[in-house]
Amino acid sequence: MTSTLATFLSLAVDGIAYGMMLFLISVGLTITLGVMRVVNLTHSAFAMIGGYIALWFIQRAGVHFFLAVPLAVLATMAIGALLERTLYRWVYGTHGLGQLLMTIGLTFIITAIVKNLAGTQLQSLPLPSSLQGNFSLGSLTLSVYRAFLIGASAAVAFALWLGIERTAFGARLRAAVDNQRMARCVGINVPAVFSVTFAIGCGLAALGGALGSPMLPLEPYYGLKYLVIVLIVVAVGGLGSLRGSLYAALLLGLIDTLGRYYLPALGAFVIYLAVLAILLVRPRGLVAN
Amino acid sequence: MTERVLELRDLCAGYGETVVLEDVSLHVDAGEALALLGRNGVGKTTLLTTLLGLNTVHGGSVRYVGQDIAAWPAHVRARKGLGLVPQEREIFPSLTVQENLTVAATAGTWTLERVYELFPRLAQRRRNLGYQLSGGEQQMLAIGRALIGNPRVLLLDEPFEGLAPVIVDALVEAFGKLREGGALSIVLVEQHAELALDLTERAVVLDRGRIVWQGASPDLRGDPERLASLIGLEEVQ
Amino acid sequence: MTTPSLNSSVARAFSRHRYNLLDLVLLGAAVATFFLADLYLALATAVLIMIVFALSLDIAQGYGGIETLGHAAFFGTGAYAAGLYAMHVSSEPISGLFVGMAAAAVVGLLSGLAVLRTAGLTQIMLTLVCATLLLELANVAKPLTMGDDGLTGYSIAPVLGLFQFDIEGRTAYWYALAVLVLVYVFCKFLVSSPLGLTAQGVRENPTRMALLGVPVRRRLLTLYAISAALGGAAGALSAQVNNIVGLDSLGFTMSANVLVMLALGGTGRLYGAFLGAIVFMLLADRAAALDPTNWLAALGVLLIVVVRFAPTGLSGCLARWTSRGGAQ
Amino acid sequence: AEIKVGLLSQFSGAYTWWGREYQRGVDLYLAQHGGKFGEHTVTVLSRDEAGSNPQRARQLSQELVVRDKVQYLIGGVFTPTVLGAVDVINQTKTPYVILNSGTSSVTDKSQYYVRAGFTQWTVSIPLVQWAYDQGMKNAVILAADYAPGHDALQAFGQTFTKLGGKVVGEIKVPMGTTDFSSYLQRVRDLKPQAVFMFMPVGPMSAGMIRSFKERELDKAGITLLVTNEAQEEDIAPIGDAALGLTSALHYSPYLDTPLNKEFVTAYKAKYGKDELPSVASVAAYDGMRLIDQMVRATNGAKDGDKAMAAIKGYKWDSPRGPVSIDPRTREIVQNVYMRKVEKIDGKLGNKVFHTYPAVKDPWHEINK
Amino acid sequence: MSNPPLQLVGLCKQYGALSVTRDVNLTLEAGARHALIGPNGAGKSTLVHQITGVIRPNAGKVLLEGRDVTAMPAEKRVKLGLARTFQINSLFNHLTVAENIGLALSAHRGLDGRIGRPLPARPAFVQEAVECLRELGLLDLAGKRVSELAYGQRRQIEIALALALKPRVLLLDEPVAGVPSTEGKRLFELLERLPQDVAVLVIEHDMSLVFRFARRITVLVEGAVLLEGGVDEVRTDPRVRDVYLGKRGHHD
Ligand SMILES: Nc1ncnc2c1ncn2[C@@H]1O[C@H](COP(=O)(O)OP(=O)(O)OP(=O)(O)O)[C@@H](O)[C@H]1O
Ligand SMILES: Nc1ncnc2c1ncn2[C@@H]1O[C@H](COP(=O)(O)OP(=O)(O)OP(=O)(O)O)[C@@H](O)[C@H]1O
Ligand SMILES: [Mg+2]
Ligand SMILES: [Mg+2]
Repeated sequence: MTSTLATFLSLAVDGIAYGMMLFLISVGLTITLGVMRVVNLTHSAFAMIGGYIALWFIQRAGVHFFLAVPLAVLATMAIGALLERTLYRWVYGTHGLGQLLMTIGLTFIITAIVKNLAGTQLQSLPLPSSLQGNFSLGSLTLSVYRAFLIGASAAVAFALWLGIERTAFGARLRAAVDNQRMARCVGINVPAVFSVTFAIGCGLAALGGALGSPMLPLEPYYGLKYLVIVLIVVAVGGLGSLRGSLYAALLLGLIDTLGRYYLPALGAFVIYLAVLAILLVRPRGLVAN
Repeated sequence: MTERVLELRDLCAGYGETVVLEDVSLHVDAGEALALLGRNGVGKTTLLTTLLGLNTVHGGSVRYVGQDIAAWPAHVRARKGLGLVPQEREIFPSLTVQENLTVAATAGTWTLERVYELFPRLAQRRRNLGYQLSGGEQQMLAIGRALIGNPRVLLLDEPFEGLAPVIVDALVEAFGKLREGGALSIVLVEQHAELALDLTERAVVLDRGRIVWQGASPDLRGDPERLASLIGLEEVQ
Repeated sequence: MTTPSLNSSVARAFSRHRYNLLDLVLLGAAVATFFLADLYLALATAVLIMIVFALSLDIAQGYGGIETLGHAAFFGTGAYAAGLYAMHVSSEPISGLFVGMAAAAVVGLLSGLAVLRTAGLTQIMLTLVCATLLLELANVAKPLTMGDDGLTGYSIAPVLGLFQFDIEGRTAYWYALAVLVLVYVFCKFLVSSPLGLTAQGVRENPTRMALLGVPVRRRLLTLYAISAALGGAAGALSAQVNNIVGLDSLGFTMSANVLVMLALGGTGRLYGAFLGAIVFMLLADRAAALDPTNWLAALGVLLIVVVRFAPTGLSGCLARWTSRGGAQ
Repeated sequence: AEIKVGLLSQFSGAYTWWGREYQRGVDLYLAQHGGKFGEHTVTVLSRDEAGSNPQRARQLSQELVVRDKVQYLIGGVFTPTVLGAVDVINQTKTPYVILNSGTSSVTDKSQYYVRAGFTQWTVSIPLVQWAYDQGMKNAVILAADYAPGHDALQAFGQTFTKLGGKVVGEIKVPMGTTDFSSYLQRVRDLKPQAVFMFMPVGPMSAGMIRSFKERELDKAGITLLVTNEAQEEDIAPIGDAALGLTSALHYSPYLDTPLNKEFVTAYKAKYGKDELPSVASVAAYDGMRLIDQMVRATNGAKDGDKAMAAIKGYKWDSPRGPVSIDPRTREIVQNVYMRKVEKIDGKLGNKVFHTYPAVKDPWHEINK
Repeated sequence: MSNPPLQLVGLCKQYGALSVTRDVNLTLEAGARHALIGPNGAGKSTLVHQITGVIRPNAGKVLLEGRDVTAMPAEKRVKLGLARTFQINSLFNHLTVAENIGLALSAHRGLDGRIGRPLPARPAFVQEAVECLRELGLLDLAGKRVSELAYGQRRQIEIALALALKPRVLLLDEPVAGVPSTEGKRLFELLERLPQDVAVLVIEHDMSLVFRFARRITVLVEGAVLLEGGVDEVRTDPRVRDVYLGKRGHHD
């Protein structure tokens, strides 16, 4: 009896940790796709770039993990801002398909570059000793890394919620997205707002890519491989809703982990059936705007 | 000697390669109100949006308080005092009423409180999202949003459309007070020519992108035949 | 002004899909390919099949505004249905083609019930989910589909009892070309028909369409099922020509590729399906042969260049170019 | 005469590693033979299968054979891509040297298939045997939910049961799984002595091995046993969590034979000192040797039947040890090694500690 | 048939705590020329949305010729002869003017689902489209895309779409806002000339037009009917003057 309860609890914790990681890599897309309405299929590629840069700092420059990750985030933000100023700027005005084409093209190019620079083998950030090992709470063992992941994601979620939904910047951003022309007419510097926002989205991706790499190891095809799951989180959460993404990521993480244990026969169906059900009941996502 | 706030010389402008406005020259002085009249599709809206830098300029110049503003992006023009009330209102649908106002706010005499005072209806609806507003409420919000940017020139594109008569009265009164100090100039596009002429000192009539008449508003108001021939009014009481 | 000329000027104000020089050029190119580049028939046949598939996507996406990242569901269904039909029922190809189309249409109708309730990203994700579920189903139904190994071991009888499928791929080419021509003629007819205009209206403004008295969902469902059937035709062709059906025919890559092809060519024009599929497939083939490891980067650059300089796709670019030429 | 060989592999996409390794093995063999088999110059045309896409594989093989006039095909990464060519090779009598697809039944589909790689059964059975001999009497089988995984389930399960062991659980992991917590929880609850695992090499296998260690299942007395997933290239990113991992495979670059040392040296000389050959490059290398043999036997003429006859029963010494082609099944007969991951010269590598000599593909034996 | 073309019985609509329509009863007789006026945000457009099925009321009934259509989807109500215009233009912006009208006409004739001869190849259909465009003076614009038109021109297409459906009940939400006063008058004359059995309900803030056109007027305030009556009754009512007309409203 107690063992089944313990099993359930430890699965639940795993599901939460997994969900939090999903949140971390997809929340940036909630901002670029959900809020800015850019069909940014390059999102996971930015996560990968972040991961590789952090790896480079740790392995080649000997920087400590806790410094390497923020550095990688900043570097990815810079790359993102640069690309936003050049490539993305072209496609804001175009229809969704143009954006899709451009960003998928960009993903291909990034993939090829990474393949040539870093090779095809899998890599992941070596965790510092402080994040290794397990600790136990009663009969429950929890890995330090997963606990850290949960904490970090929660902090990010809170900071973002404050930033987007509670500041003037957030309102300006939403105005610019709603109606660029009119936003300019009320004195909003639309290009600057977009650049900053896009860079933030990229930085979040990088954070997710770096911190999540023990679960989703880095490889050149990362950008394509983990695109769908990230899109699913954003869609299920509801376009542009940070809260929604958080709920969606947690829910999917839990359903996935529990489903695999309790409904093994359904295998890969579980998550897709769940998505189907959620979207049919709530076509605009968990938290619809 | 009053200050020349806006001055257009031989302005040609349009959408991409299509030229809509041709050789438009006009000026607006501080504290002055100018009516812009003409049939549907003659280019009134185009003139206002060109002032904010939203269209393609093919020739001529626009000077604002003495400076050539050709190179200014739209948001700078807005920050420096050009406030537009667009014809289709263009409320930000996913912002609340209050946010619609605060994103446009700059320091000045117009504050959130004063806008709410002018339009009590907006105060009631302050938490509603933009797309949930009634047509007239959107119109009020569009005007409020322009005012709260504390402009020097208010560009009004059919601001009374969809407003209840009482509200129109209140607005007319408010505009009158606003201009008293000479701090605000107004360019008013309005389909009801008589109303527009009553409210302004001077008027410009456009036809197919060109200015066909320019002069004092009372002159035109008092000359129904000319008005009819200029903008196609058949009968004027 | 007399009434007839008035009437014809109003009739002209409707955009029409007439046959023009480009159709002749395309047909000529298709025939010439057979005689001049007969060593490339396998590739050419694959291109023809992808054009059919891209046309089917254009009907749904370009005309109906249905956003989908799961169109492979129809390709795969058509392919498996045709393959299974050949294996268990009859190896006659033309009836097999119709079986593939019918099966895909059924899948289109069923998934359409779910997919068409939504819009935007949700719609995209639902199409993706439907396709993925089908893929998993095909994977699980291993006794029937042979799962990951691919459905093999069936053969296809001569077309019309006359033309045997040969290893050089001559019959396959003519067969695919004939199907493409028929599908294309049908698509042209479809998009000019009242339903075609209705679809565009729905794409532009579904609310207003409903308030004109049009049962929006039903019309879209019809369109979606037609699109699905055409996608099924592409899949069935592929199954018959290649004698093998893999799980990838239901896969994400298939859906994504055809979407990229259509976007590359330009949506809502039909020609986009031709240009996009031809350019994409040829580039993929040539670049992949020249530098297999880096061809993806070349494709990426091409996509970005197209978005930058031909934002409405290659066919949009072409249309602008020819209309400018015509104006002078 | 000029002999053309078509190499089919993954040169783009997530499985590019295979393309690279095949190409290296092929090039190395050619370079060592001056680009000639007998007096025949050999040209290799490489084509990208681009994923597990049988339609494309069929199209490519057709083009290679019909248009480019290749006499031999070599390569193939996935079973569907290998099978995609079956019509073409049957109709044109073109020998196809299979380098990877691990499904045993493939060689039954055409008499022009010959295998230079290995089958899952060949390596699974020694692994199970070894575990049983070590006293592991109950086991869980954990396999990815796709065709090769199902094969592995069967291979592990049948053998283990026949030996007298007890399979206490079979777990199918959906493809693309990245979080293994629920599966490992299940393993923990089932308390087996051994876990036989089969997964596509990549994020899945790496994630699984790492999580196994992270959740300290090894400390709970459970031994993780794998076949293909412990290759040097793949355990590097797993890091020290891979230490001690036991596997059965037909090759290790650290195999201590003179021929292998020579091979590794040549490989490093050509491709860089940090590079190591793998099962894929060895398979390609040996595959070229088979083609060499076929070319000589037919004196460069296109004669598929004669070529195939020439390699049935053919024996040679490969870097992986003595090997031969079973004349009946056209499967390769080879040693299978038990290996353990250790730190060798500061890097993780597989040390061979036991050899099962001349293992024939058991599936064909069972399904005779 | 003695049933009135349109009857609203106790319609209520709430958004959260906000009551937008409160127990509205309204009857349009055959041939009615009825105006709905009221302050901004009174709930006039919301009422039209409820009648046409764009939104569902929380309580109350909508009857079309005596038939309860409250639960009927919008497109079926249109088939029963109900048409409307939108206060904020709702057109097919990337299609031409002719195609916009064509959509309405084909829907009305039940052609919209056909896979058959294209619309412009059907002479009778084209003839009808021409007449429809001519009536509203839009013939010259037939080949232009709506997105290239000036606002006032779009307003007229908005009306044309509704008229093309040959409705028996026509709901017009500020049809001539943004149209010059002369054009506005012309459009209203056109409406007056509609067949006598067509019931028209119009929302309009231009009182000179309303008082000339309407035979009955309903005044809506804060979602509830304040008053219904003839033109003179309404224009002289002090309450209406206070909340709505103001001092200028009645001088016409
Ligand atoms: N985006 C556009 N692209 C091309 N032409 C346009 C565009 N917008 C407007 N036009 C054209 O420019 C001309 C002037 O339009 P504008 O909107 O300025 O007229 P207006 O005087 O404001 O009319 P209204 O009184 O109806 O608002 C019209 O003939 C119109 O067709
Ligand atoms: N979705 C919604 N959520 C909340 N409130 C809404 C919503 N839609 C409309 N409202 C409110 O309902 C009220 C009535 O709106 P409606 O559009 O019916 O007014 P109206 O009488 O047509 O006004 P106008 O003359 O300004 O067009 C408005 O105050 C509006 O803010
Ligand atoms: Mg205008
Ligand atoms: Mg209204």
